[in-house]
Amino acid sequence: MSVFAALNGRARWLLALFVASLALAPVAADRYILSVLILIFYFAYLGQAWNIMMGFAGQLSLGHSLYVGLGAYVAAALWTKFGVGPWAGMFAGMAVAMAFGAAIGWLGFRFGIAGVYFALLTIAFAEFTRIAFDHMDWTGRAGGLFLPVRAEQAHQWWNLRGGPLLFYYLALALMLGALWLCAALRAARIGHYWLAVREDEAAARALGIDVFAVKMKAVLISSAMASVGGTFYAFYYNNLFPAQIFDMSRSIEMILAPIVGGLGTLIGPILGAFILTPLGEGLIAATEEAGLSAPGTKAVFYGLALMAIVWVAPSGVWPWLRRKLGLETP
Amino acid sequence: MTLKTSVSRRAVLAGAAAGSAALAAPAIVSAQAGTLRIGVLLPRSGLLAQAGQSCHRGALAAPRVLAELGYRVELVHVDTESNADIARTQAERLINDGAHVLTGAFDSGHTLAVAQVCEQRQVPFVVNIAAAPPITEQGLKFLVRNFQTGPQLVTNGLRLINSLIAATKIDPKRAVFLHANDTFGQAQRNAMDAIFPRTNMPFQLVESIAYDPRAQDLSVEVTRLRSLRPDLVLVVTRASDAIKLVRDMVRQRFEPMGIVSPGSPGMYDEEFYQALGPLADFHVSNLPWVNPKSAMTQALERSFATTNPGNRFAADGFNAGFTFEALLIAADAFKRAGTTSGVPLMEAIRATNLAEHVMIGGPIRFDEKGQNPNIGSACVQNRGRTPVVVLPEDAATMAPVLPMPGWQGRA
Amino acid sequence: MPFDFYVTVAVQGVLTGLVYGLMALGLSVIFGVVRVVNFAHGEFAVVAMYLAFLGFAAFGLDPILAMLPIGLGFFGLGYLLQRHLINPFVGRPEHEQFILLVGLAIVLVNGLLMLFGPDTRHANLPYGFDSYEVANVLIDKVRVYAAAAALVVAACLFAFFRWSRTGMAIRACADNLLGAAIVGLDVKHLYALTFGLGMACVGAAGALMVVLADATPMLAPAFTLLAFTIVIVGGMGSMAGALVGGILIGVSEAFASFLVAPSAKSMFSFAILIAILALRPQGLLGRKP
Amino acid sequence: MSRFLEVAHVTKRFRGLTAVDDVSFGLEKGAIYAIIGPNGAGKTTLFNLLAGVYAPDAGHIAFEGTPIAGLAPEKICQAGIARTFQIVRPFPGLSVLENAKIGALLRHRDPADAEQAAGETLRRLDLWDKRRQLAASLTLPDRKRLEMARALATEPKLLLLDEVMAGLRPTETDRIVAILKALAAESGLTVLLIEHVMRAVMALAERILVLHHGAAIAEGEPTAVVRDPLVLECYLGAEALE
Repeated sequence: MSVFAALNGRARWLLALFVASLALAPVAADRYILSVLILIFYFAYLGQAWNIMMGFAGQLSLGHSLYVGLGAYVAAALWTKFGVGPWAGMFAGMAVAMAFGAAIGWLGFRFGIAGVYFALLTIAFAEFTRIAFDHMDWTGRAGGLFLPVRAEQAHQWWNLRGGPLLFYYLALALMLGALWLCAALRAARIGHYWLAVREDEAAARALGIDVFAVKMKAVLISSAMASVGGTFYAFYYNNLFPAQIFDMSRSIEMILAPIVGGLGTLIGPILGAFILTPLGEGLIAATEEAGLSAPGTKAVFYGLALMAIVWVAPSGVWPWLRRKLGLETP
Repeated sequence: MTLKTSVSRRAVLAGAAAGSAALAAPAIVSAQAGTLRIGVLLPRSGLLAQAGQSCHRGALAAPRVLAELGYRVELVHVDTESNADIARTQAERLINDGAHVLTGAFDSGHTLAVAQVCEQRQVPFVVNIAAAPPITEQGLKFLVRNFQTGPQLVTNGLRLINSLIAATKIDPKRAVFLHANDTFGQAQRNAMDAIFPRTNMPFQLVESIAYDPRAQDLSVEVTRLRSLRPDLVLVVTRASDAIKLVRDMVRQRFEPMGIVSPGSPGMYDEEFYQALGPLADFHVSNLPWVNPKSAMTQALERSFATTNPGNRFAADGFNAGFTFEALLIAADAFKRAGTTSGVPLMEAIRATNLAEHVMIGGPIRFDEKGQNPNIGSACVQNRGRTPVVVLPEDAATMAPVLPMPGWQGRA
Repeated sequence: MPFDFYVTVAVQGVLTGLVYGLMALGLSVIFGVVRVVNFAHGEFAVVAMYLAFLGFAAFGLDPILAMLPIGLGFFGLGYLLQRHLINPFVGRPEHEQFILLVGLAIVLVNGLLMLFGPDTRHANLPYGFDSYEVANVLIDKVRVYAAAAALVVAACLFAFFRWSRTGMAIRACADNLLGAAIVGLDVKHLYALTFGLGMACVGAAGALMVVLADATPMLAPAFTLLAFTIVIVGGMGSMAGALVGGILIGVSEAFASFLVAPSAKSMFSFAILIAILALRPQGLLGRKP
Repeated sequence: MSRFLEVAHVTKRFRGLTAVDDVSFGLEKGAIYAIIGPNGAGKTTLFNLLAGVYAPDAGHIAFEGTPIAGLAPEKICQAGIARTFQIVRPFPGLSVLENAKIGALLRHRDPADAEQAAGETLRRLDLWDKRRQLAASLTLPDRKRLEMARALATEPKLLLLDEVMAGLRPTETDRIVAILKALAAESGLTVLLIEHVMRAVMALAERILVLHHGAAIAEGEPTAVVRDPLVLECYLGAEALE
């Protein structure tokens, strides 16, 4: 685990405790908590993928649902149409997502589109693709693509057919794998170059950094990671609809966690997911208990909480917490 | 809510780390003896809120009617926020909190998300509304659907168009099929493409047009429709699109013989009547409907009036009726099974045979796939800003009128 | 296909596009000066729609007239919002503004849902179903009124920025913030004024939208996206650009749905957006950044 | 005749204004060379032409015998020419060490090696003690030194310095002069600087080029150039000779 060499002793202990308790959680936690944890891991994973582009390389993507949707649809279609297993499907989905990422990156970075303009470019691609899938006969058009659930496949874990424990550990592995990958990338040459580009492109170029190539690497890695999340989603839910999976609201949902947790940090996406998903679930229970049954009440509180968080800790909760816990490297 | 479950929620709030999760051991709380606890999952906020709240009003009216019939149920209402993730986690939570049966979930995607949870936890799931055929094609053992599939809706809808033509003696030559390009609309389109050529209808289907359900404006769509000069316009809309369509037809002075929905929401919803006033009249929806002549429907209508004083039962009939029936099926099975335990309760649900119920059609029964094949469809025409059953004759309270009167002298 | 159908479609596209353009104008003004991207833009438009609906339901006030009080009220709201909520986020990274405004958007949409329910609300105007007939071409009365009103509002705003002292001061801020501060302009006040003006545009556009569309909370995200598309196509910060962008999007969607497939019409808008970003990222009438 | 850096008849125009007008000069390896001139004389434009920010409208630039005119900035840096910016642009959100490390990664692909090399550069520029600070928190003199450190970390053969002494106190200027002299002596680094601070120019430069309205009006050894009547008239004025 050389990539975590930078952590001080206390941080290493906390990380080990965190991983161990999550690994053992299914022993104690009930099914509801497991299902919430699966969602947390999923959003932490996607947040990590998005964080590479925005947190590291400084490229604001508001269309990441595109890559998730492509990873989901490609793997699901290969499985339902040709019986190709999800592991192979995952790589196919990755390839397609990376091709789209490359197209967006090439257009955006070649023509120097940045900031909000780049964000709009990513939205335009995601929406364009959503409507295209709404019209694609091969994947059931807007009517949706349904993955067959057969009893005889119920325990084919290698085909991602199985119960909640399978998906729990899969999601946990995704989240921890993404953490490891991002830590490794961050420590590598490319990680430093991403930060340089994020901070100041002209200065980065003056230091011999090929900004275009560096940004392309970010979008390629990020889109590939997001597409893997999509494959997971497809086999977890077993049905896909363009209007849901490619929707802009999904893109927004997945970037809240890394921003709230701490943009550009390794722990931020995880912490953000551990704050926001339980916040949503907790607010459902809390408004119910308080007798506030009017639909929308929960969401109003959720929105207010988002505003409060960014008001109090604009650069994210993790940088603040890290200081409080004394995990700052001296 | 019991103490135990509130602990489990706080545990989630606290971050759901394993240590605290230990406190939240499965909290299956037995309900009061002799009461069936049913979790009702509906999209009451988000994109599907209009339909979800309409269904919810039916669920609110249900307990009194069920109590009168001697059933003892306790309902737990949960909003899925039109989000499959929330539908799934909340299904888990409801079961943790002691729900014996789940109903819902209006949307096909949400329904399948909940169905997986129910299948794994062996808790019966009675679908109120969801039309995607795969729901009952997956071999799910803990799911039944008391709703028509897309192909059934279209088959019945087209058959009723034939009856409608015979009853009103109109002679349409050309028809255009216009549908929202969303999950439901696409399912209807698939069914239409497959079924229409085999039905030998007396008119020609000139074109099928899909429109964008997110579009703010449908005036050009109506212009295109007008250019095709259809006698009949067959529409599959969502609640608010139907208003835009009719409004633009009026503005563009386009008057077909009739506007008929072969099974979709839109033209019987309260907002349609509110927005269009007299122009809302004479449109026809062919779809499952509450049987106005059934005693149970009348009881439900009375209860609905007290629980939802601000709403008309007539406009909510479809959504409220099916939501009520899902609860009825669960309550009845519980009465017969005498237990809240999932496996025997599910057996009882599959053995359902209810002759008395609220929707038009034969007795509620389920085939081996868990699908009720006996749901009838009615021809419902808007008259005096109220949906009125005009066909089949045994359920009709008025006779159908087509071609519809011109827009002009209405307002 | 008879020729008059094409004319009808084109006119519908232009008229609808003008109202969209007015909505986008608000976004453009705010971004052009304050450099804050208002991600809650569509939500504010929908709030204005509900206000116009209430005005009509309670007092029979025509939404086209209600545009004035609502625009004024939104100006005040915008001023206060900028001063007290958004100002601390000016100059901060975009993602922080984004979270703040996304949170606000969630609160607004769901607040409307709680207050008004999910059913669509309409102002049933006495002339709501009328249309003009000119040489076989049918044009809705409401669309003509709304488009004309949108043009008037845009013209007023244009005149304000062109000729009033305050308007010129705001433009000075946009061109050179440091310079403006040095010559003693109260930048905070001017920013708040600008935000208020942008919001007034949204308020007016929302009120006009009521005569064209039905109010429901769920419209908001689509409005936000539409406004963004138009602003980028027309040119961020360019007032004429917003109107031109609106018309371009309106007309292209109209012809796409008439000639190609109605369900795919917004694909053409996004295709235009992508093409503009690649070929002319500053937008049709925008200045090079 | 292939010199280390050869600039021949370079011209650059902006919208009719000729910022650099037919300028030629050459550099020998290991030399310290200065470009001076009043504000608006085209010094920074000439610099940006060398650094690849602009391509010249006419003329040639060759570095070690290879033409480099019109190459992208990163290619020029990779070829061995590093630069600083007149208005310093360190990476504000990163630490001093990370700033230098990013420069060092150009020649040391392994991050550990790069960190070591960056550390050495920082020591050389008296920034080692501040290596953990965020660049944004540095004082202006420190930021100017960081700018140099980052450029030096790319291990250039030619270093372009754009007014690094401006705004510094005389003692700080002297310190930088000493560092540059040591570097040139030890590693054979070639330096081209734009500078207003004549004290530094006179102490460092072996040759001086004087620009005025984009054109070269004098070139030669410092002592000769500052006595050139044209230079005196155009730029230096009386006070520079004190």
